[in-house]
Amino acid sequence: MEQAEAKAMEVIRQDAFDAAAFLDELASYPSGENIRSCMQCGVCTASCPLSSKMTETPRKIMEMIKTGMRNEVLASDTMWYCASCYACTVRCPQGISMAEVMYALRTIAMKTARNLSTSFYQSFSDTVRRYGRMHESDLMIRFALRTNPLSLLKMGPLGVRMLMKGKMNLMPPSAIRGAKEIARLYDKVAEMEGGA
Amino acid sequence: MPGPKIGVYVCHCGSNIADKVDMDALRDFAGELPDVVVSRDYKYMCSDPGQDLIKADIKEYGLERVVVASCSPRMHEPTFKRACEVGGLNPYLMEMANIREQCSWVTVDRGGATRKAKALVRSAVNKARLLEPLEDKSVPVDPKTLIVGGGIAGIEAALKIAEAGYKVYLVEREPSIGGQMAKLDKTFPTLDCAACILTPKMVSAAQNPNITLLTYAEVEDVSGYVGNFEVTIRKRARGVDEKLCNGCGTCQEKCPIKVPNEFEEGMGLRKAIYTPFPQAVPNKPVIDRENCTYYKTGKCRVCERVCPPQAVRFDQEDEIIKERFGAIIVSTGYQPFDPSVGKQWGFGRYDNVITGLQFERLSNASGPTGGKVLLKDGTEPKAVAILHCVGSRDKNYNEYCSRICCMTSVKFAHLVREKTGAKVYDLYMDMRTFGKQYEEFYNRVVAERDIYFIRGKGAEIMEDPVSGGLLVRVEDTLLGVFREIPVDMVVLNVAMCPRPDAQEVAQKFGIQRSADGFFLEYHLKLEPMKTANEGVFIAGTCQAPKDIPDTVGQGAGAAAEALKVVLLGKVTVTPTTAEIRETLCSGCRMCIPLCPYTAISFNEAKGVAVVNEALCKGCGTCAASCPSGALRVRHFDNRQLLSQIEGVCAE
Amino acid sequence: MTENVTAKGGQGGGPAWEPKVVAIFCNWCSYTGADLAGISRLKYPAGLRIVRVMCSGRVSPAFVLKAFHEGADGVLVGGCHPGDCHYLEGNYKTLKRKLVFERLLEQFGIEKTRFRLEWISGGEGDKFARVANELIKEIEALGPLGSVAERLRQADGLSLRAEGGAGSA
Amino acid sequence: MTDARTKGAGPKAGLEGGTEPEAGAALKYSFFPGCSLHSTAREYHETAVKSMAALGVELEELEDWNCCGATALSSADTLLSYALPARNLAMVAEVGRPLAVACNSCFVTLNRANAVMASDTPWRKKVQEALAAIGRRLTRPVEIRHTLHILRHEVGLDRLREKVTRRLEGLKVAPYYGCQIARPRHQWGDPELPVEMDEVLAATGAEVVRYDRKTKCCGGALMTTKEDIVLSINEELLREAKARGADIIAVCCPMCQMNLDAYQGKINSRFGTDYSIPIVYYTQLVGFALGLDEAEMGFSRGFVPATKYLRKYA
Repeated sequence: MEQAEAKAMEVIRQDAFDAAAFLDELASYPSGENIRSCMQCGVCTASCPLSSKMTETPRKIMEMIKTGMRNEVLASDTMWYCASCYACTVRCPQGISMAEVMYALRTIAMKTARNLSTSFYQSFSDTVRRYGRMHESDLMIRFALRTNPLSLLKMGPLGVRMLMKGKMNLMPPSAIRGAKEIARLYDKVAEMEGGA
Repeated sequence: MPGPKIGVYVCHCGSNIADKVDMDALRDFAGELPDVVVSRDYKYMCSDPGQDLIKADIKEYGLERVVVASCSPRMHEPTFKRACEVGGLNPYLMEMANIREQCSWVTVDRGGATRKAKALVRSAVNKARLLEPLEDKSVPVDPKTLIVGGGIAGIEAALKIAEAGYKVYLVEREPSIGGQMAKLDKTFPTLDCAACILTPKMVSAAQNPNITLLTYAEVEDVSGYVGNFEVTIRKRARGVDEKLCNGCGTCQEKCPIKVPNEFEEGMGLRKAIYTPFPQAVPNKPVIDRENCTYYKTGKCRVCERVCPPQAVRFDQEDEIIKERFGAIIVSTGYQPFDPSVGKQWGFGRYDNVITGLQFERLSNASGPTGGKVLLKDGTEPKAVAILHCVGSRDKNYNEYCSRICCMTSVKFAHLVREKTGAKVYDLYMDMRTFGKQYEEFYNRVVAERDIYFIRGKGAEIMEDPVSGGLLVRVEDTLLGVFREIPVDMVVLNVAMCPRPDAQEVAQKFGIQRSADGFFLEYHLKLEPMKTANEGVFIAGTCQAPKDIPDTVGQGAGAAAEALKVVLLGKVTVTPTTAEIRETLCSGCRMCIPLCPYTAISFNEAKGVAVVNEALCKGCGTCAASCPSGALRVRHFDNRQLLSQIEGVCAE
Repeated sequence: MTENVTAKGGQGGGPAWEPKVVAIFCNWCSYTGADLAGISRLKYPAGLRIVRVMCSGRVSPAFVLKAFHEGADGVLVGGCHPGDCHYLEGNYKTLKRKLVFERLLEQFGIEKTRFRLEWISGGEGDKFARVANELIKEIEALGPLGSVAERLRQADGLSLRAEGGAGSA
Repeated sequence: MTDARTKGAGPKAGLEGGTEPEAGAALKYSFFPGCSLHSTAREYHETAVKSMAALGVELEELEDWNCCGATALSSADTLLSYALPARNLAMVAEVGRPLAVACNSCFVTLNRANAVMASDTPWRKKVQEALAAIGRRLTRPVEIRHTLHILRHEVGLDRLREKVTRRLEGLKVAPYYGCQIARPRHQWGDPELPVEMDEVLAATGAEVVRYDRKTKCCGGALMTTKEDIVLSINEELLREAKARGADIIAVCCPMCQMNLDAYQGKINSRFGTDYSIPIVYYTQLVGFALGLDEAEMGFSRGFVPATKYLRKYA
């Protein structure tokens, strides 16, 4: 009974506000500098084709950022729903690039989180590192191995049809000539980020 | 050779300066400068005790120069000049150092601000040392005032000046005075109809013998200065003899041509010969030559035939009026934001997405639907969405708040409920009901049935392709819920914007524009009607978005400003003009074509240039190019300015 | 991964050398714009100091040379926008003179970028602050004027002395 | 009536490889097809190159290009998401011709990196440092054009109309742009309701139906991770096209084509609908209208074949 009450309304004490650190962290990403100017109009939410599925709307995420709720923000599913369609960005009356903020949140979350989306993006990145280009079959296999290998079977029928339409190559792809360059680029970036 | 005795007065301006600049150090620094015999600091130099310090020191120390280090001279130069004069010192022997606007307010660190303040004080002391006494001159003023723009601001200003017994020319571009207010239906917060309160003022303006009403007219050119502006006005040909026309309206009835009526925001029709609305002042029609059949084909002339007093004049020509005015009031109003630039609102694409002004016309009893709020197909709406902040509070369009939209929206919500059975969805970001009785009005409307206030900015309006209805998308931000609201009418409360020709008008009248494009006042808070051009005042929405009460207030205020000029009967002319030191003049004549006022001529007998000081305005362009240094601008001469440059550079 | 973004305005210690810029502004537009920057509490380095003239047309080459002569690292002349001049066309005269200024500076080996002419209206406080910060940043990159000033001092062919200017100095 | 904000976007001055072609002269671009055009969207690749060639525009494939990184890299690693496309841009700068891109996703990603090269953020220097490690150099942004914009603005409608031999009279097409050709703001095109494809298709004689959802997102790669909602937003796209009476939907992005076409069956079974709307690239229609071989236009490649609507014009 007491517990239920405590859950119903969580009082956030004023001294729990520590937004500056999180805002500074985001400010180190592109377009993360002007988050403070968000005026909570909700245009981002109402312009978003996927916001109806999010547990927190994009606008609410902005308010959570502004009040320093880092853990809650990174645990939310909002950013994984962003399709990068930039509808929010071109309409934001304060000129905030919400799409870039979502990228920043994903990038921060990628370091610790593990879900369907992080697996997909990591698989994509790995494929590009290996071949210099993206190959659907390689990507899908990597993705399935990271998540649920059985899902490959589910994808089967579509894959077969894609093959028949000449829209997919089954053969292991050959890497681009500059594949070594790409790998070195990955290493260099990792080095620059690790060294910072 | 000892220099003149100088007193330096350093102002704290409360904490405005003292917080950033070390007052003790600055005072002591000033005291060490050559020729400075006394230096003091004080909390508020502009206060009476502050000024008294200066006056007392002039006597006690026999001060010959005064330097005040405080705010911008644009703020208090007159104050301290007067203090010196009262204290017995020629006011032109006072110099200011701007250590607030250009030092304490713009510098991050105290050390830098103090260093800069010292440099500015040294610079001012350097100049003060070289100043000379000058005497103001005055010239007579033409007692007429020109008012440009016949909306409620211009009408109000014209009436106030005329009622004080002074002559006014009221120039209006449209065929009738009345401006945007004439289009409105009910006005917040009292809901009295706009026409009921505006028409009497329009009629008074037309009937007052002190007011010369020039409608369908535009100012073409302005020259001269405060007290004596030379103005050229083009009164466009109406095609109707105003003296003969009795306003019977027969011509409009019989004219066969129909075109969209601008006054009805494109929703109704008018004829090619027309008055824009029934209460127009003057109630005399104009012929729209672009659409009139006679001007296109040379045939028709129906209006001419049916006119009982035979007032139609197809061959009438534009009339050019040249007049002299002592003061000018610019009250040219605003332009509603065009929402078709943002495709997300669907304006221009969906029939029943309309602007606030279009709603006013629908709701107005003399409008195209006779006061009924109807959809394009003539049926009554069942649900209406009202959007705030369309084109305002949005950095993609205009960053500023347009001030009137919250109240207008609340009013619309009420009018929709009064006139239809429709549900109303009012989508707001913040409800700004700042004026007298505004919050009370809002509270009354909030209590009405079936009006839903939703906190969120309307993001887009889509058509349901299957039902054809409109969908408004908004986040109900208080709940964190994405709403898609089906409606059949959307009212966009669009921003008030500067008029598209604001730049041209600003240049014509020598006024400036602020970053938002509106005309720039001399001081945002304290001189809202004055401009940088003395004798030219601004009033109403050409200065910034505002509601009717504030617009009327500014109209009256601008009238007071103009009366101040014409009542005095004379204006002080600055003595800081150029002079020629004949012994130095080589007679090269380089200065003569440089003068924009043709104030310099050549004395053939003496072989030297001559300055006509009545024409000279003291810009100094001539002095800057005089190779022999013969041309000298009083109060801004080479030695004074060079010594100032020395002052700001030294450490 | 955190970015070290240097704070604008150079808080704290600051560089040992602070560029000095003499700004000569017309009373009606640029000076008012500079006041507006203050009213809006915009920030720019303290090395920029403004001298007021009635019109940018008043600015003669001697003023610009004088500023460099006195140790300025840069000069900024501000006037009304074309068409907005309080004195009808003074700023056009300034614009014409710009070439003269530049050629003159060239003769003394002073980089062109140390001199700037800007149109700043009374409503453009933000523009003024931007220009001020930009110019100072550029001059910081160029470094102190130094030896050129020395050369200018020696080339005292032009009468740059303000007689009785700084008294004993 | 154009939006003031879009004016002057994408500064021309100072761009590398930015030579303004003379009207009527042959146009030549470096071409970045992107990974999709080599697999799922082969018909887009082929028809883009062929139809542009027929209009005097040569698209020369950038040698040894690499994946632009798409949204995946932007989500995984910021610096890499700039550095990967920047390698391509550096190679474009070496060739010295402006870059043509057909895929919306590549278009936005390459532009995003390009914008960094035009900015004075710390990212620019970092990208340059990363490129230096692989012996590449990029100092300034390069000029990037979407093939649709090249067709509309550089080839022009007059030239297109002139060259059309099969007028697609009576073919009702819904023009679907997707999101990333329009947003964020690029040099051309309204971010909400662009008209370039409408105009191009109208020039082929087709009847372009009104399509208000023309820049609504198809969900892109989220089909892999968020299938439920992505299916439903694609259903909405099909619903409007059908309501407006469109025979087919024309697209300019491989992701849009894939989601609307390959998943149309799944949408039908999920929502109980019976959509059968072919999804074709605008270049297929343009090439066909220009008289190119029908077989080469790949109308049968879609899961919902377009052949039956086009056979009659052959």
